[in-house]
This record gives sequence, structure tokens and C-alpha cells, in this order.
Amino acid sequence: MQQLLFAIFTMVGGVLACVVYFFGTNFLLDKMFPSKGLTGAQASKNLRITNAIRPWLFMAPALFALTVYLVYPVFESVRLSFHNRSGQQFVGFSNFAWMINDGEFRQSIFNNFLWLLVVPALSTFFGLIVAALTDRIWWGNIAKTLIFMPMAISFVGAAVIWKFVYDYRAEGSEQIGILNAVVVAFGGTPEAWMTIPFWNNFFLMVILIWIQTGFAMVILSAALRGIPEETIEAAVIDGANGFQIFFKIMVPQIWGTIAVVWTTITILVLKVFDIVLAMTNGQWQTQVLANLMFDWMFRGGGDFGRGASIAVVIMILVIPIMVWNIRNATKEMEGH
Amino acid sequence: MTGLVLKDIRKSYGAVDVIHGIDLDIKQGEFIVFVGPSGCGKSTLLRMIAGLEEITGGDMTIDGERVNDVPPSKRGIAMVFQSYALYPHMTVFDNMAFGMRIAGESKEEIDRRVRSAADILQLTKYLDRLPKALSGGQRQRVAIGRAICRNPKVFLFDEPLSNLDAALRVATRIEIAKLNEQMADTTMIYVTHDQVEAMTLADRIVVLSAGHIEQVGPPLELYERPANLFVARFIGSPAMNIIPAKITSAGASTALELTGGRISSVDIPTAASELGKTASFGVRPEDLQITTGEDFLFEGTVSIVEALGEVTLLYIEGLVQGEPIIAKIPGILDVKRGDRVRFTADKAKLHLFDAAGKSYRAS
Amino acid sequence: MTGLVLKDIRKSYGAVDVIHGIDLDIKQGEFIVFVGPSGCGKSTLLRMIAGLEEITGGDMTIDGERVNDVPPSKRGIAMVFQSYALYPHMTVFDNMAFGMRIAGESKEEIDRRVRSAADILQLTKYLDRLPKALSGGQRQRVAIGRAICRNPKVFLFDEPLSNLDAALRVATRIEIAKLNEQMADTTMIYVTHDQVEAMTLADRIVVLSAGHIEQVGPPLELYERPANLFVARFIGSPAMNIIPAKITSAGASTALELTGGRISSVDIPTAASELGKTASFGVRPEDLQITTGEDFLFEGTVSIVEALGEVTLLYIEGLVQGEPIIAKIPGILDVKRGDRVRFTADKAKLHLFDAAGKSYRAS
Amino acid sequence: ADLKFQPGEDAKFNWQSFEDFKKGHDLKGQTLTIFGPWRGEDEALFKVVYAYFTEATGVEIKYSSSENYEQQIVIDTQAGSPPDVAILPQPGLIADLASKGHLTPLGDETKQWLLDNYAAGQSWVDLSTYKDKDGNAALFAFPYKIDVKSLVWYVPENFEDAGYEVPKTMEDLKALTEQIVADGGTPWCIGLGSGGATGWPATDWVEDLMLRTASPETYDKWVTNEIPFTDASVVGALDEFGWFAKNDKFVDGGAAAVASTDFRDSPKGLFASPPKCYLHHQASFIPSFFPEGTVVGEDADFFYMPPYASKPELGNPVLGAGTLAMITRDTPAARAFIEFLKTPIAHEVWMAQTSFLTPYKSANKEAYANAPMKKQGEILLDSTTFRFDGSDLMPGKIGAGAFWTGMVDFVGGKSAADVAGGVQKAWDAIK
Amino acid sequence: MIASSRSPLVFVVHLSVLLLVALWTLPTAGLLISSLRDKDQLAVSGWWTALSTSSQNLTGRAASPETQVERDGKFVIAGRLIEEGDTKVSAFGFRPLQPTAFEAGAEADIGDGQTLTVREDGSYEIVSPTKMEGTRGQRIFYTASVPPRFTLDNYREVLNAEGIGASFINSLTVAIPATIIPILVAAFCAYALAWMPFPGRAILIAVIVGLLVVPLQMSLIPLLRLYNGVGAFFGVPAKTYGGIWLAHMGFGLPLAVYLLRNYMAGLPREIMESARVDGASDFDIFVKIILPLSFPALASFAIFQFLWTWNDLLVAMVFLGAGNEELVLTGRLVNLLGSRGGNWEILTASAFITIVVPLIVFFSLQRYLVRGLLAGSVKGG
Ligand SMILES: Nc1ncnc2c1ncn2[C@@H]1O[C@H](COP(=O)(O)OP(=O)(O)OP(=O)(O)O)[C@@H](O)[C@H]1O
Ligand SMILES: Nc1ncnc2c1ncn2[C@@H]1O[C@H](COP(=O)(O)OP(=O)(O)OP(=O)(O)O)[C@@H](O)[C@H]1O
Ligand SMILES: [Mg+2]
Ligand SMILES: [Mg+2]
Repeated sequence: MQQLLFAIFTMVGGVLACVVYFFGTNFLLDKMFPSKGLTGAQASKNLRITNAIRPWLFMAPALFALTVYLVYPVFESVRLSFHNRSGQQFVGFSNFAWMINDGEFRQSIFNNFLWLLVVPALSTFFGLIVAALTDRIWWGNIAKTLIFMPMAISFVGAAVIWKFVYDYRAEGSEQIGILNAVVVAFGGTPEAWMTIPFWNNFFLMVILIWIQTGFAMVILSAALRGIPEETIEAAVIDGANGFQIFFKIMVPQIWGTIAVVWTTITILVLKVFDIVLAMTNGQWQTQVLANLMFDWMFRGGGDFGRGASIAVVIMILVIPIMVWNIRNATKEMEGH
Repeated sequence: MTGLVLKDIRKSYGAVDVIHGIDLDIKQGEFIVFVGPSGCGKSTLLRMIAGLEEITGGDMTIDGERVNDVPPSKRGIAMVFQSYALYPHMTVFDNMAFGMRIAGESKEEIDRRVRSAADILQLTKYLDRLPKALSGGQRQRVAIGRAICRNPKVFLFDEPLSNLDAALRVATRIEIAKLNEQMADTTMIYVTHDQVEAMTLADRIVVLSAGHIEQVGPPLELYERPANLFVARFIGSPAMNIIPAKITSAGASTALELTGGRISSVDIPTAASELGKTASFGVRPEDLQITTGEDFLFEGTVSIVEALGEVTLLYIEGLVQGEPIIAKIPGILDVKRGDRVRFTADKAKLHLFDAAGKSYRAS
Repeated sequence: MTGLVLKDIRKSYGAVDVIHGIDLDIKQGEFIVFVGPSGCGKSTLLRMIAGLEEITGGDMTIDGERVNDVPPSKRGIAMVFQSYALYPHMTVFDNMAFGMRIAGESKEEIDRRVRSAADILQLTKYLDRLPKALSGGQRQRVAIGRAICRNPKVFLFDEPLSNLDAALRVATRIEIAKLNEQMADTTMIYVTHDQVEAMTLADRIVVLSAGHIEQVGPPLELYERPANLFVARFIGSPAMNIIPAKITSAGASTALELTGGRISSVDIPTAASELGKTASFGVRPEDLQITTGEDFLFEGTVSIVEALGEVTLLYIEGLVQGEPIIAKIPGILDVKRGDRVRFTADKAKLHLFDAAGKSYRAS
Repeated sequence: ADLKFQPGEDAKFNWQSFEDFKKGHDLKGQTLTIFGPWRGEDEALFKVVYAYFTEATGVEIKYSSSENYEQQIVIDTQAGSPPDVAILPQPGLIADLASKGHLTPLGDETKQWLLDNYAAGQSWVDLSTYKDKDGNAALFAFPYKIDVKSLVWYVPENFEDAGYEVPKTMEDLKALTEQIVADGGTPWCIGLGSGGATGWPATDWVEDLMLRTASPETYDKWVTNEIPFTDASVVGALDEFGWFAKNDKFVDGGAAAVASTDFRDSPKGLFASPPKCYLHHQASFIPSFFPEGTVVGEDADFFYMPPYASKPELGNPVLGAGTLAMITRDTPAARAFIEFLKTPIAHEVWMAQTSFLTPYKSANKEAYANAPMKKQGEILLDSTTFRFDGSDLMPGKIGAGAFWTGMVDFVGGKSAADVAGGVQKAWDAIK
Repeated sequence: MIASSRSPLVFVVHLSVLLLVALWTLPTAGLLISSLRDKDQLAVSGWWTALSTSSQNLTGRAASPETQVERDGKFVIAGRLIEEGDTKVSAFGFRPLQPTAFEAGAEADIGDGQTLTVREDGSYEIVSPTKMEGTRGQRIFYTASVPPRFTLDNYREVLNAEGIGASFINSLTVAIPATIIPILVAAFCAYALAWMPFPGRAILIAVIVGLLVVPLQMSLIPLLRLYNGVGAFFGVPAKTYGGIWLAHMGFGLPLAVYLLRNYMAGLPREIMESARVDGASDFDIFVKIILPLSFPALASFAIFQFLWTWNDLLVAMVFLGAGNEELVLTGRLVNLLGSRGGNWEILTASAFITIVVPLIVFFSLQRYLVRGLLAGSVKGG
């Protein structure tokens, strides 16, 4: 009971503090440079001053948080990547030199590219298909909820679920993993899916696709609904069938949103490590950069230098996406 | 060939009946215009013809073949949407070629047909542009071009000009009229809000109201002999002035007592049984003339004068409850607000409707 | 009070000049209408007056105070946007009260003003509705009501009626006219594409083209004495017929040789120096009459007949390169396609422009 | 606090040690944060133990744990917010913490105490001695709670039915293996699956066999890579393991199943009907994964993984694992807690529950909750050599990486030499 | 919809959605069914067989000889192998290698003149001419057809675990403000980036997109060090709820700002201008116009952010600590698994317990994900 009161008190307090900041600073700003009810030169001068200050008031908490929680660690990572395992001694580029020569790192880069190719594409693809198809059926919302559900399952749960799916029992004994059960039912021999090099990467990717499709679906479904119905009807009259309408009329029109979803998932893929950690921990040649970094960072006491240098590589990989977004943002700004 | 036949066509959305049984016979090559107030079901009817809405009841035949269950692309129709509905990601050429590509026409044939349509619509210069780089009028022409390329038996237009500005509207209207001439065998069905479009383009106008047909006929017939009050008020702009009246003597010519007390007579025969009944007396603003004589129809104080140059509109308020009586007098007048003016009108151009709104003349 | 004064107002977006120096003096209480082709800068000018667009050059004063750098809310203006721009999540009442609430007016005052505005616009029934539950015309009225509640010195309208259907447009137009009367002290500036709106509402019309003013004047002056070809063609619908001509004799009255060879004369004086120069001869469609006599202006074959009931439009093609000549004859005519018809016109209603497009009469 | 066993009540407990400790330490009002690997049931058992510490000293204990304790302790020490006492099962990790200067030496007195009081004392001192920041070796950790890994589990009644005897030598064990095959059965259940840690059960096998084929010194050199992984002794041990695991007839499901069968599921074969196997090599914790209701000592039992009769000089080596307590922040309460761990009562209270073994000679064996535990405790006390799990002593990249994967590859068909070569290469890479 | 939707394509659509939904729910369904199963069955048979009666080889043990009674001069031990129910025994044996040697009801000679009979209903009887000795009962192997058995025990076990309730509240205390605060902060920032002109806007947007990729794990140590510094400076604990809210906010902000800015930039400009003419400041516009109009975007982000904070373990462990008082639900459940892991029955049940709250959030916010919020505001809207 006491804990509950405390919880409510902190929650209300925290949210209130945030609200108070925004209202308070704006109240102060308007008090310092009053314009309401006034007219004339003073009022317009004050208004101009407040207009110049206000964006920064609005952004201050966000910029502060971003700086502290993300920008600062980025610089810290870059610094650490040039230091030794305890982060105390400057070692130049030796961490990067080590990296290039490390077979596991090269394996991770290769796997990461596989992930980058497959996961964003398939998540977006399935998300798109689901979003498009469910719009046409009466039980679409139920279907959407079910497909969204993996997003709501905690990571622990997701790992359990897929261990169940991929479970392997020796040939002859009863399979409790559904995949092997299906294989056996069709007369095949059961496989230990997680241990088949190269292909096991794909079995891991399936998990992330399974989770992320819900995300893609929610966002793409909104975009699809924004397509003018008339263009679709026009295509129907033009004689296009369902597939042609979908691929030639609908998809091109929401290309922008598809790109956003794709970007978001791509970035997520670069960061993903928990799936690999839980399912194989990088064994059987399934290592990926984020997990490799995690490994070096924390395993056996941690090698911050090498961990950080891998993090730096991850961040470098995202530069093309960033450039692309800068371009888009400026283009959009011109339109404003 | 029999063209398009609608037989007791009905449409409901769930429990809401939107179309209440439309019977219509459209000959091949005819230009039909649907008019009616917003929400009366024009678009719905057009979309049913196109096959974009399911038909709840009744039969529709094109060239004698029942098409209720034929998909849109097999009905031999083409449609121009109110909102253009161009494919925003395709060039003008691709927009027009899309249907043919889907149908698997040869490259040469596609090229030939698109270019000939572009020629007609003066779009040749813009074939490589995307729709967003076109002005409103050009977009509309592309939409029409896309329809032309389908080489349809029936051409459907849903308020194609409503988003254009005045000058473009006139120009495109003339283009559609020409098109109609060039494609003499093609039936055209056209939905519009615009009086002028309806009057100038139609072979026959179909006036719809709340899901049923009020009157079908050539434009001038509707203008001169509206079958009922609804059509009378709907066709013509500004709308016909309606003055409540009482029939004071029936016969070959009818005498009326108008609200306000003036007695008038119209050259419309009425049965003796109508004597003493209330009626509506109608006269179009453009049929009113200013008079200084004693033989006037009514007299009133001008509340608003709108000089348009070519014509002048006079608004006389207070004569009829709620609405002003409007007179449209050619040229520029020297009438000011507050002036008292007397109006008269050619007897042949007066209208009389019974209490239910039916025209006495229409028989 | 001096009203609104624009002095050499300029606007550029980066390197693109959109407004090229506008000088305009608007008296308090005047109703000014901006017209001009799409993209000429009407909206931009209006938005500069509102303070929504920065002014690149020149001075703007309201009541003698320079307002170039005064934010919108301090200029004493109210604006009705082309696209209503209602707050979708607020009721009609809240939409109208929003500005006053921001200004911190008392509850009673807000209530009083909103109700009075709603009364004027017949919105009292809808005060509790959200915008999405209103029809287009009602939404437009809410937008106007919101502006009224601000009690502005200057009222700005950007094509407020452009998306309404014909009937609604007429009704709302009349409401705006009434409003103008009730708020006699309020200056109104109104942007429109629509001829009729411009002619009926304006005290003065400002014709804009490509960022500069072509002519400013009362509606009928613009109609009767357009200063140049641009205005002549822009005001009036259908547009004035323009026929290339050559001045064959100058003086108090001018003789012309029209394309096609007919000789005509107009009662417009020209200087001797103009002799032999090419000119444009103009006549409005509604000023043309059919004649069977020999004293005709020109003769042509009718290519299209558009019978609107009230008037009939005749299109004569081939006389002038590219465009048909249009005649607008009152009533219903018995002219058919292919008929040869002769036209004449009242000499006082003819127009003549020099090679640069300037009217010879305007001096 | 609530004490599970009331002081003075049960004679099998050394209550005197408790009273003595109580007298010497009064730290009322202080708190002690302990970070440990125990969660779930183990956490509850540990709670019972430290309740006595609280009772004696008045120190309030805040215990926390984490699934990712390994990573958590790195973060906490690195960020400057370590617990007072950390208890960890990984010598490699402890070595790292020591080398970064995060640990407080426990002093010579404790070292002497271990030599005197723990069976095979030198083994424990060696295990607890690490190099500090400056490269000087010191005793940093106190071993507490040990698991014995040199155990082979079986079902006595199945043995009875089939007429098998518990082997006393490795030669016997091999003979028994062949005997079972000859009888139409499958002798072994081996499962290496453990998610991200797949492969580790095989490393226990290899280490156990290593201790039985090579000297403890060789073992020590092996875990520090003073002799390469490719050394004949190591390859020999690998091949010994291969003799058991890579023979399709010897393991349930065939050799292919070994790598992918989960180590938690693997022992269930012992209890199937008909039995899928008769023998299972695993540490003392495995009964938690036996079917519910299995009574150790009756339904299932274990025997000491026997040494080779041909190598009597190696004695009775025991492979084990365990947790070590260390001071990560030097406070009086932390010091007192280490002192508390030296009292017999701190051992006996846990012995009297479950899953706790100790080499502490003064702890009363009778305090063990049941016969099997006592038997395991005796194995520990009787050992002539105790060696900590080698893979835990190796650097994380090897012991929790290359070695594991190598073993997976090994049972997958790779030769012992190839596997050893691969692991050695990985080891070279991190030097 | 379009009239042609009656074509056979519709069936294809239904079918494909059904297939996709099946594929997507199958793994979860497996989890759900598993969580309801008996924990011993979980590991030996596939969850899809849970509904069918399965034939299993089981092992039982007769009561110990101490319970023998003398009857007709013979010594008898009787009892039941299984609870009374639908389970049927078809065969039995007394040697592990011949578990099905005898049919149910048959009399097996188990040596020493003793006989064993197991009947179909699972009752057994050992009859011996002499007094039996020992304390352990005879092992009996039998084959039984076991009907599906479901139990809520797994859930009971998880829910009854000590501290679950407190952890639940802790999780809420973390997740609710960690969802609301970032949304508020991000919304203000997104508005400034979308609609307020100031120098360097485009660069700022790009930087925020770039920050999307910073790996969380990277930040932990520098941040915790910072926390400790700040905590020590002010003499307050370093691990507080405030700290973890801020951490969640920091990590969630880039995506929030990115998504919200995209959405807000799409709102009709005229509404903002209209408000400006009405005299509203940017603050008024934001609070009174933007916020209500951005509801769909706010709701979708709220769903995602809540999911992350609720399901998060790492950030909570690091910034809140792993002590008993502050443990969040995910942490508590993971601890429940015991140090050796592998309690699948607990894993499965707890996965479903944690899923409940996010699903409630999803359902309650889903209805705000409607379109048409802008209806009536602008032409064509
Ligand atoms: N999906 C629908 N569900 C229910 N009612 C509908 C639906 N679609 C249209 N309606 C109703 O059907 C009636 C006819 O609509 P329709 O679009 O045909 O009108 P319209 O004559 O084209 O009007 P407008 O001139 O405004 O385009 C309207 O009253 C409308 O409310
Ligand atoms: N942000 C901008 N950047 C560059 N050019 C612009 C911008 N906004 C408007 N313009 C240009 O300024 C010119 C005037 O635009 P404005 O909107 O004022 O035209 P308008 O007269 O209102 O046209 P319409 O009648 O179509 O509304 C157009 O040519 C337009 O392309
Ligand atoms: Mg319509
Ligand atoms: Mg404009």
C-alpha cells in the first residue's frame, strides 16, 4: 500500500515536473517580454524576441537528454576506441588494426550485411502485405492485432517462443519443436537448426522479422489509408488486377513511408544483439556486430577499447542513412 | 444497338436507401447529364454504371447484355473522376498507357493511341511530365485522355470541371463538346453541379433528387417546361422566383391572386376543380422586365443591386417570406437601393404549379 | 483615418521575384477585390498584408503605423483562408471563441460576441458541432464568423467561396455583401477567381498580373473602360472577342481593317501618328447582335451553339486564328451549326487597343 | 531476523562459532550490499544463511542479482558504484577485476586460514590468488559454496535390473559402456545444448578426463596456456572424450544429437522407459532437472568419475566449480562478512538445506541435509587434488567462446587436432 | 469497396491473411498452450499434441512394503498408479527394458512367487506368498493413454512468487512516466523542428536521425559514471526513478522526435497560421492545436515506448539496480528462473503475464490511431 502511494506520488511528481517546466518557462518568457493585450512597437518587438527564444525553450529538454544520453557516449566511445582494454592508455589505431585481422569481426560484418539485406526488406514487405490485405476484410483488425502481438512480447518471452520452435530432438524421439515436427511429418530428418552455419543466420533473422512486421504494419497501414481511393478505382477501370493495383499503383504512392520504415528497421538491425545473444551467442558463425561489441565490452571483465571500436564501426555504417535523411529533410524544408 | 438501359436500379448502404429505383434508357451516342443537389445520388448512380459500386437491385444492360456482375474493366466504360485520380508516380504518357499495358497491347499500338489522344487534347508537349508538374486544367485533360485511350463504349464523367477556374472551365467544356462530336458513337454520361455545363453539353438532362428521377429531357425543355417545382427551381440561375398564389378563376387561362394582393393571369389551362386552391406562381429572373405602366406583375423595393456589367441583378425583399425576388435585367441600369420598381413579364413565360409542386402545363 | 497603404511592396522567394512593387491606397471601409490569373501573386499579397509572409521590400502602413514588422495578431486583421482552416477538434463555438480566449477576454464578452456573430451568419443551431459535422457552406460561414469575432480593422478573404457549389456560392456571397454593409468601418480585401463575386462585391477591383497591378477601379469602370488588353480579356465572361486590325484612318473616330477584310469604324479618337499601325479591336460577346442587314461587323459560320435557355452562345470559328469568336445573344435562338450569321454591335461598346495592348480610350 | 534453525537447538550445528562471531562484531545500523549469482531458489537459501550474519552483527544486507551478473558487475565496478561484496563463479572475471584494481586483498591471515581449514588447501589458495593492478599477486577471493563436477549419474534400479556394477576405475567404466551396448542398450546421455553457452558440458568432460590423464601441473599450464592447446596431453583428453561422445552406439540419439540436445533435457533419458541411457556425466546441480519427485539416492544416484587404474600416481582428482566472495568496497561490514564465512555455521546452515558443498574440514558433515549431499561432500574432502573448472579459468574469449564452439565442432566430426588448433589460434589472437 | 471484390480473389485474400496470421501466431500459440501444460509434459511432447490423448510410457512405483496387508494368507500391496480419471493403462511391465511385457489386467510373475497385476484403470496389486521386505516400492512401468491435461499451476507459481506485486508496481512506476515524459518532451521538440523557423534546423534533424543508431550498451558505463558523480555531488542516491526515466527518455527520444516531426510537418499549415492570426503564441498553438491533432502519432509512439520500457531489463538493471525493492517485473521473472535457467514452465507463464499490460495499452490506445482527425478543418480534409 505504502509502495503504491509512493509509486503514484513519484509518477505524478515526475510527469508534473516535466509539465511545469514547459508551462513555467513559457509563462516566464511571456512575463518577461509581454505582448498580449499590448499593441504597438514594443509588443511586436517583444513578440519577435519571444519567437526567437521559444524554439530553444521547446527543444531544451530534448537536446539536453540527447546530448547527455547519446552524444556524450558517442564521443566517449570514440575516445575509448583509441585506448586499451581498461580505457586508460592511448593505443592509437591498434584496436582497429586488431579488428580488421579478426576473423570473428569479419564474420560479423558479413552476417550484419546479410541481416541488413534481409530483415528490413522482409519486415517491410510482410508489414506491407498485411497492411494492404487486412484493409479489405472484415476481420482485418483482429488479424492486425495478432500480427502486432509479437511486438508486445518481452524479449525473454520471444526467446522462449523461438527456442520452442527450433527445438531439436534426436532422430527417432518425439520432436517438441514444431519446425522439426513438420519436417519429420513430411518424412525428413530433424535438424538442429541453430547449428547449420550460414543458414542459421536466417533462422535468427526470422525472429526479428516476426517481431518487426508489426511495427512496419502499423505505420504502413496508416500510409495505405492515405492513398486516394480514386486512383485505385481508376486502376480497376483500367483493368488492373489485385497484384497490379498493389504493386503498380499503391506501393509507388507510399514509397516515402516505406523508406521511413525501412530506415528505422535498418537502424534497429544494426543494434540488434539480444536475439543472437539468447539463441546462439554468436556461435556456429552467427555473430553480429552488436553482439560482438557486447561480448568485448562486458565478457570476462570487458575490453572497452575493442568494444568501443566495434561500436564506432556500427555508427559509421549508419552514415549513408544519415546523409540520405539530411537530403530529405532539406528537400522537405524547401517545400515549407 | 440499344445503348445503356437501367431498369429499376436500386442502391442501399446497409439500411440506408440511396437510390430508389431508377429507370432510364440511354441510346448509343447520347450525351446524358445528371444534375441534382448535393447528396442526391448522382455519383452513386455513375459509380454503379462503372461497376465501382455493387447494384443492390434492378438490372443494368449495356448493348443488351446484363452487366450487373461484370467487373468494371469488362464493361467497355471509361471514367473521369472528379479528383482527376491520376497516378501521381507515372508520367502523363504512362498514365494514359496504363490501361493498355495492362491489357497487353503492343508497344506500337499504345504509342499510337496515346499520341493521338494527346494530340486531340494538346498534351503532346507534356507527355514526359509527372502530374504534379501540370496545372489544374492540364491534369484534367490528362484524366480525359486516359479515358479516351480506353476507346470506351460509354464515357463517364463525374464533375470533371468542378476544380478548374472559370476560364479553364469554359475551355475544357468546349473540348468535351468537341470530343462528343468526334466520338459520335460513344455514349457519354456526365455528372455536374454546373448549370451552364448541363445546358450546353447535354442531349438530355436527368434531374435527380433524393435518389429518384424528377424529370428527363432535352435542356431547353427542362428550362421552358419544368415538370415540377423542383426542376423549375433547379434549372436556371438565379433560380426561378416562386410566389405563392391562389387560383381565383380556372379555365383556358387562369387568374391568380398573388401574395401581396396583385391579381394576375397566366395562359395556362386549369381544370375547374382547381378553383380556390393554392398554387405556386413562377417567373424566371431573366424573364422579368421593368415597367412603369400599370399593367405590372408586382412592385417592390430594391434591397440589393448587383451590376455585373452585362446584366444587373435586382433583389427585392419582403414580397415573399424568406427569399428575395430576383430580377435579371440586361445591361447597366440606373436603379439604386431603395428604389421602388415595377416588374412585368411575357405571359408565355410564366409558370404555374399546383400545391404538390406539379406543373399545370406539363400535361 | 488613412486605412491601408502599400508603398512599393515587393516579395521574393530566394531569387524568384513574385511581387514587383505594388502601390495601393485603401481607404477605411472600402471593399477591395484582388483578381488575376492563377499564380499572379494574389494570395502572396494578401498574406503579406496579414503578416504571414515577410515583406521583402517597401512599406506597409495601417492607420498610419508602419506594420512591416508587426506580427499578425497585432495588426488588427482577421483572415478567412481559402481552405477554411478550422480547428477540427473544437466546436463551432470554440473555433470562434479561440482568439478571444487567447486574448483573455471575459467569459461574458466571449459569449456575447460569438452569439452575435453566429446570429448574423445563422450558425446559432450549430454552435456545439464539430466542423466535420457541417456542410461545406456552413464551414465557410464558421470561418467567416471566426474572423468577425476578432472585430478587425481589416478583413482579409482568400477565395472564400471557391469550393462551394453554385447555390451555396450565391447565398454566401450575398451574406458577405450584407456583412460589408453592417461593418461599414471595416476594410475588406477579397481575393477571388470568380467574375461575379468580383463585380458584385467590390468597391474597387485590383487586377493583378505576374506580380504587378494592371488596373485599379470600380467594377463597371473596368468592364466598360478596360485600361488594356489584359484587363479587357480578364473581366467579363465569356472573354471579350479580340480581332487583329489595322488602323486605316485616325482622328476623332478611327477606321479599321479587321482580319478577314471588313472595314469598320469605332468612336474612339486616335492620334494621326497611329495611322497604319496594327491594333486590336475588341467587342464583348454580349454586345454582339445578329443582323441581316449589310452594315455588319463581321460574318461567320457557327461552329457550336450553346443554348442556355436564358441566353444562347454562338461560337464562330475561323475568323481569328486559334480562338473562336463568341456571341452571347439573349433568349432562345433558331440558329443551327453551320449557319452563316452576320453580327453587328453598338459603336459605343467597341474597344480598341494599340499594339502594346493599351487602350486607346483610356486616356 | 527470522532464523530457520534456532541457535542452540540442533547439536549438529556449531552454535559456538556463531556466538563467538556475534561477540566479536557489533556493526549495528550498517548496511552491506552483496551482489551474487544466485537467483530463484538459491537466492532463498542464501537468504537463510545471511540472516545469521544480520542476527550476529546487526548489519542489514541488501542482496541483488542479475541474469547478466557478469556484465552487471563490470558496469558497476567500472562506473564506480560497486557492491560491498561480490560473489562470482568466474575466476577469469575475478582476475580481471583484480587487475583493474577493483578488489581489496584479503590478507595473509585469510590465506593461512584456507590452507589450514580447507581440504586440498593449496588448490584453493591458488584459485583465490590473483595479480593486482601492479602485477603483484595477492589473495583476493574466498571460495564459498562448491560444486563437484566429477560425478556420473545413474539409476540404481536399472543397474540392478541389468546386473551392472558401479565401476571403480576408468577401465571398468569403459568396459561397462561396451557391455551395455552389447546388451542392446545405449550407455550415455550427453547433451551440450545451452543456448548461447552451448558446448560447456563437453568442456567439463574434457577437464575431468584431463585431470585423470595428466598431472595437475599440466592442467594448470593448460588453463594458462603455458602449454599450447595442441599439446599431446590436451589432444589426448579430447580423444578420450571422443571415445565416449563420438560413437553413435554409445550416446543416445547418436553423436549428431550430442551438440544440440539441451543439457537440461539430456538426463531425462535416464528415467525413460525403456531407459534411453544408463549413464550421465554432470555436476552436482543436475538433480534440479530430474523429473519431479525423483529422490536422489534412491531413484537416482551418482558415483565418482573414476580414475584410471593405470595411473595411480594421479590419485583422486576432483573437478569442481564454485563461487568466490570478494570485497569490492572495503567496509567493516564487508570484512566482517568474510570473517563470517570462516565460521562453520555459515557453511552448516546451507549444508542443512540443499545444493551446497564445502571443503571446510571443520564444518560438520552430519549437517548435510541428506545422504547424497554428504556423499558428495566426502568426495570433496577425500580429494587429493581439486581443480576448478578450466574453462572458467581461461580468458572469457576462450573458456566461454572458442573452447565451447570447438567442442561443438568436435562432436560434429572435426578431429581433435583440428579443434585444438582452432582454439589455440583464437588464444593467440587475444594475447 | 469495389464491386469486383466478389471475385475469387477475395478468397485468396482471406486465405493469405489467414496463413500469415497463422504463421505469426503459431509460435505464440505454442507458448500459450505450453504455459498451460503440465511442466513434465512440456519437455517431452510437442505443444500441438496437448489436445490429443497421448500414449505414454510412464514409470510408477508401488507403495512401500510397509503398507502390505495380509489377505487370505497372502500379502498384498494395492494402490493406484494414477489418479482416477480418463487415463487408461494398456500395458505394463516391471523391467525397464520390457515396459510393455504384459497387457493391462494380466498377472505378471515378478519372481519369488510374487505376482503383479495392473488393471486398465491404473490400480495395481502385488500379491506375495511371503511377507515382503524393504522400504522402496516395486517400480512399475506402464503404458497409458493420457488425456490432455491443462493446469494453471505455472501461473499460480509465478504469481505467488514473493515480491511479484511490488515488482509490478515498480515496473509501472518506471514505465508510465518513462512513456509520458519523453512523449511530451519529444512533441515539443518535434513541433519546434517542424514549424518554428530557426537557424540550423535541418542539421539538427539530421543529427537526431543519426543518433537513432547509437547502441544503448555503449552508453551505459559513461552514463552510470555520470550518475554517480551527480549523485555524489548532491548527496543523493545515484539510482533513482528520476534517473531511469531520464535514461529511457534519452534512448527513446530520437525515434520519437523523428516520427512525431514527420507527422506534425504534415499538418495543414493554414490551421497554424489561422491560430497565429488569432493571436496565439507558439506555446498556445502547440498546446491547443498541435497536441490534440497529433493524437494518432502520439498514441502510436506511446505504444512503442511503453512496450520498450515495460519489457526492458537492461536499462532498469543498470540505472535502477537489481535489489529486491527496486526490481522491475522483467527482472523479477528472470530471477524466478533460478540461476541455472531452464524452467520452461515458468518462462512460458511469465512471458504471458508480462504481455498482458502491453496488450491492454495497445488496445486502449489503438482506437486513437484513427484517421479523419483533420476532417472538416480544411477543404479536402
Ligand atoms: N458508403 C456510404 N455509406 C452510407 N451512405 C453513403 C455512402 N456513400 C454515399 N452515401 C450517401 O449516399 C447519398 C448519395 O451520395 P452521392 O455521392 O451519390 O451524392 P452526389 O449526388 O454525388 O452528391 P455530390 O453532388 O455532393 O457529389 C448521400 O446522401 C451520401 O450520404
Ligand atoms: N514558397 C514559395 N517559394 C517560391 N515561389 C513561391 C512560393 N510560394 C508561392 N510562390 C510563387 O509565387 C507566385 C504567386 O503565388 P500565389 O499563391 O500568390 O498566387 P495566387 O495569385 O494566389 O494564385 P492562385 O489564384 O492559384 O491562388 C506563384 O507563381 C508561386 O509559384
Ligand atoms: Mg458526387
Ligand atoms: Mg491563391
